[in-house]
Amino acid sequence: MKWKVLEKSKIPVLIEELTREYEVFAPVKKNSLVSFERVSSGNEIYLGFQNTKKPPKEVFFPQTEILFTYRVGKKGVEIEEHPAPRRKRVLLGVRSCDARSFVLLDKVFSSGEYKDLYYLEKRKNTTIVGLACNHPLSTCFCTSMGGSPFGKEGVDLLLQELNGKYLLEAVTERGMELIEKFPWLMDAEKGDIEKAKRLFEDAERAIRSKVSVEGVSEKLDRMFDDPMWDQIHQKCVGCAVCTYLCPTCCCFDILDEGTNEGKRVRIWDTCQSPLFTLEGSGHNPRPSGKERMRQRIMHKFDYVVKNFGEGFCVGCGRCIRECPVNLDIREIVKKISTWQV
Amino acid sequence: MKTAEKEWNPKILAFLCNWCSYAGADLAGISRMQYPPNIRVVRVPCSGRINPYFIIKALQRGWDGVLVSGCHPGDCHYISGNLVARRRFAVLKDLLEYLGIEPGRVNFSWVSAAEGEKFANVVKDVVEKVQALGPAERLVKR
Amino acid sequence: MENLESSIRDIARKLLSDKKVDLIIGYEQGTLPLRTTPCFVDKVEDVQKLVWNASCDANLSKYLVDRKEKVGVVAKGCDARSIAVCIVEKQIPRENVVIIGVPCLGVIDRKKVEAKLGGKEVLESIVEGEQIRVKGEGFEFVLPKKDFLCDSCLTCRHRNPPIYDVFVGEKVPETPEVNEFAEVSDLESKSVEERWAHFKEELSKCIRCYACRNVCPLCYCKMCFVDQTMPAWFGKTNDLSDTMIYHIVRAFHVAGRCVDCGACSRACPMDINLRELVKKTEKIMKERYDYESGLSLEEVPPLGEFKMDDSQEFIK
Amino acid sequence: MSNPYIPNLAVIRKIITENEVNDIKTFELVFQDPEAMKNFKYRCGQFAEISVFGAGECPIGIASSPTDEDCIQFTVKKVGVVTTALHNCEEGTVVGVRGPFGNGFPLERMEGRNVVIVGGGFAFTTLRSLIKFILHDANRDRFKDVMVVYGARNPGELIYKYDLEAWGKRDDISLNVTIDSAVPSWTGRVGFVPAVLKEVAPSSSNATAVVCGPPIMIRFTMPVLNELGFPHEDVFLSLEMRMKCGIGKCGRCNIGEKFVCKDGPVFAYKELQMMPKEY
Repeated sequence: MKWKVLEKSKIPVLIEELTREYEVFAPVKKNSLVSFERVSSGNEIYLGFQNTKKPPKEVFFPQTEILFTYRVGKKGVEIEEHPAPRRKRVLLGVRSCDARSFVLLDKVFSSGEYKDLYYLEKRKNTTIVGLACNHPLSTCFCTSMGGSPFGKEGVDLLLQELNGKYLLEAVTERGMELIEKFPWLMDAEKGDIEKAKRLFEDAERAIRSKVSVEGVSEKLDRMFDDPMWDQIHQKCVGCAVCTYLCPTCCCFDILDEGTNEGKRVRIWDTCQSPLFTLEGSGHNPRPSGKERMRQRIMHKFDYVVKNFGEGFCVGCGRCIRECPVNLDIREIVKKISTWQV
Repeated sequence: MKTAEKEWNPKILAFLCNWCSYAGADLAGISRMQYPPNIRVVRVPCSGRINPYFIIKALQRGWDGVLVSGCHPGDCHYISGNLVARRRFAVLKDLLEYLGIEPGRVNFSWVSAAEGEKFANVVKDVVEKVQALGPAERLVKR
Repeated sequence: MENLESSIRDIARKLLSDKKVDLIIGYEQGTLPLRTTPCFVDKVEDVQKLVWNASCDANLSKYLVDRKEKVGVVAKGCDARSIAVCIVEKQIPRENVVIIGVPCLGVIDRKKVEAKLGGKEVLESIVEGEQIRVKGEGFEFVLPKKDFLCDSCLTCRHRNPPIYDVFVGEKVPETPEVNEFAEVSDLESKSVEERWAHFKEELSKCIRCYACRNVCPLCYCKMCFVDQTMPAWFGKTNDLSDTMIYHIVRAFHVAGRCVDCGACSRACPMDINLRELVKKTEKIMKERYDYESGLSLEEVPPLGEFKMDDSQEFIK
Repeated sequence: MSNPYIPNLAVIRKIITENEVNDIKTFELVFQDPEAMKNFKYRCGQFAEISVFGAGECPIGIASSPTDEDCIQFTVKKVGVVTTALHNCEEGTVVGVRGPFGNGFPLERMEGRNVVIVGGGFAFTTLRSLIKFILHDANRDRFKDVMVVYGARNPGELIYKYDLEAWGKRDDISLNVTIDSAVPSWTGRVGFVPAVLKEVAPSSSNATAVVCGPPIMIRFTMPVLNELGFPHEDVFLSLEMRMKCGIGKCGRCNIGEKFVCKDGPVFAYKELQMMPKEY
């Protein structure tokens, strides 16, 4: 039976048993911030959040990741690979928009001839436990981006909060496997499943923010030199908030730390920084904020559609809430979709 | 900076201005004055040449203490090098201490070319302070 | 507030139609409650977009550096002071900017409102005099505005812009007696270990997005010290030592220049109280050199000059 | 599955200084592991990521031809952190090589046709690889007439002088070397590359053109090729963008939806015209 019920009070017990076999990552509250951390006991986790500031992408694609270490000696160079840990992991409390972002990130890291083992290894070893959204935020527009507050894409086991308890729905066999590890979980009654369905419909109706991406990719192809770009970038200060907090942004830089004995690390990078495309000769194909803002929008809503078949915005609203100058991506997409030649 | 296994010995980076403090250190040496061998000297044209990055980078690289020494106000070969530096050092010292770097990690002094003995005492005093503080941890990058 | 808004619009309309400026930079309604967003008006008919309320928190002087055209900018007390600092530092030609000075009684700190509501989302907010009415899913509260102002505004002693070309409305009473450095003194009273633990914990949240640097009007370097590669002074990863050094050196670079507009703390997505660091540099300047930045166009930045009797108690 | 970020270790066997100012050097690398050397199958026009451990990595075009099996050559101009570190290396230093990356020149399309090669400045490296490959005994007869127009600011800046000399003596290649402005010691051609190209006017029938050089040279060369009647799908350019991973993941070298490191760096001029002007 793929539907189970879990009392809220039993969450710590579940986590305890999970940590015996898995490395468990879950949302943890530290003063005003909720972020995904490794937890060892049940009472550390906090599920009363709308969504975390930093997306869970950092569990698979950390801000700083060691690729390998090197030692330069008289007799030559020794390289020691730094592979992703092989241990099985559970990532719990992921909202549906973020779970869907993993499916999109998989496309980037596994497409083409070269596979990014660091990311893919962690993804392969991790079971995703989603947390459905009963109360989406006003800045959420996942329904316009092909997602939904109870979306199952990228989720192995979905938790849906009913008052006082959680309904567990196994979406994939991996989710089923996880449930079977806890025989004490009771099967869900019909009433619970019905209630969850109604909550789902309420949540979807609660999302009033609608953005149409219909025809946006095609229009963007013809809008590269449109004067509109001169206007919309003006208030942007070019920081990395929108890209670092975006669940589907995965651009990175590679650099060495340490001279004779050190490590090659990969760190998050942003297309909003002038250094992103600054060439050794001093030439920069994207010299000002206009080109960089255009790149972010073209990439999210056009280039990825051509390369991977769908847009990379999951409608989580983080870039809207956290932009220091309240630059709203919904406004930009609206301008594009209503653009006439 | 691997600290010695046996008894830890502080390593101190000393920025000495070429015209006064460096000459003072020379005088201390010529006059056979004894002072602890823990400092490593970086000779700079003037205390005004010392960029706060040098001091912060030294702390990051694991130096246990930093000594910055220049000419007394009014003696500067470049007239106002030390005077401009004095304000810079004041802000830097207050900021570092405010951030939580132990006072005594970063030390400043004026030593003229004739004050060999003062130089020796300043070094002794700095080494004692740093010895008391123990090996550097804060801001050190592993 | 309403008449301030309408007079800002009138002034903007006049400046644009008289061709005194090519562009007006002001605030327009944001897309979220308690938010406004910078707006660039170059046509007279768009002047209606300009608003003025207690959420006009952005420091618009950031947009003046490297601008070729003549610009009119709406400026609160702190904004006008940071424009003055940029003018003194030759980054903004004085004749290129028309400062529309607006007296300010403090801007709302949305993070304080969010903290008070414990995660419940504000869907709508209206400022009525000294009250903020916030509405959301199943709640409606009225909050006293004075308890939710930005920290910078609580210690502000220059509510009226000291430098301006056009002044909007009447001057508001100043509060010179406010203890400007209360928070800093409180931190100073703690032990070195406590302070280190405090800053280490705060700054470990930093994700190096540089929003604090990019919204600061005084951070206009062409190549910031963290971006330099030859030599690479400090690391670019979010290693704790490199991150803390980035923040100390940035505070050092705004020493004697920062006007405490609070833009850095407001911009930080990780809710780090960056103001604690830069406010300390302001205290140092006050105590050691009796200097307050951005009050006149003739001042010389303190780190750019010296006096024979400068304090040197720390130099042995 | 191999980890694409781990470089092969290689020893710098030989360093050749290419210009008097000594900021362009050719490095001859030999892989430490002969097996890896054999597997490093590359085509002319491809590039590799060179690692100087402690300094970082940077993309450099492969200057040697696939026909010289015993080593791989890279010509590097001293510009940034990694190239400066590379220039400070002596022979015997161990560096890293990752690759080969990129698509390289479309040799299949060029087979049985005339080849016009236009190069400028130190961007001549991958073109040299192409020329050496074409002139190699096993390949020369697969291509018809070969014309090269190569220019540099002054004689000192001309690289691969030893190759230019050897090719000058051959009769199955029309080599036109020029410098931008006259210098007393120089007896050869004087004039910008586009002007010289117009002068030597290679016929465009059954011909493919390959162009690589600074943006200013490309902007003035394209009209000349147009005038000579070269169809846009027969003109190929090798582009230069900032790159980091070399495998289409780090997201920085895109022009439109195409990544220069993966879908390039060689693009047909026809293809380039449909891409946004952002390079």
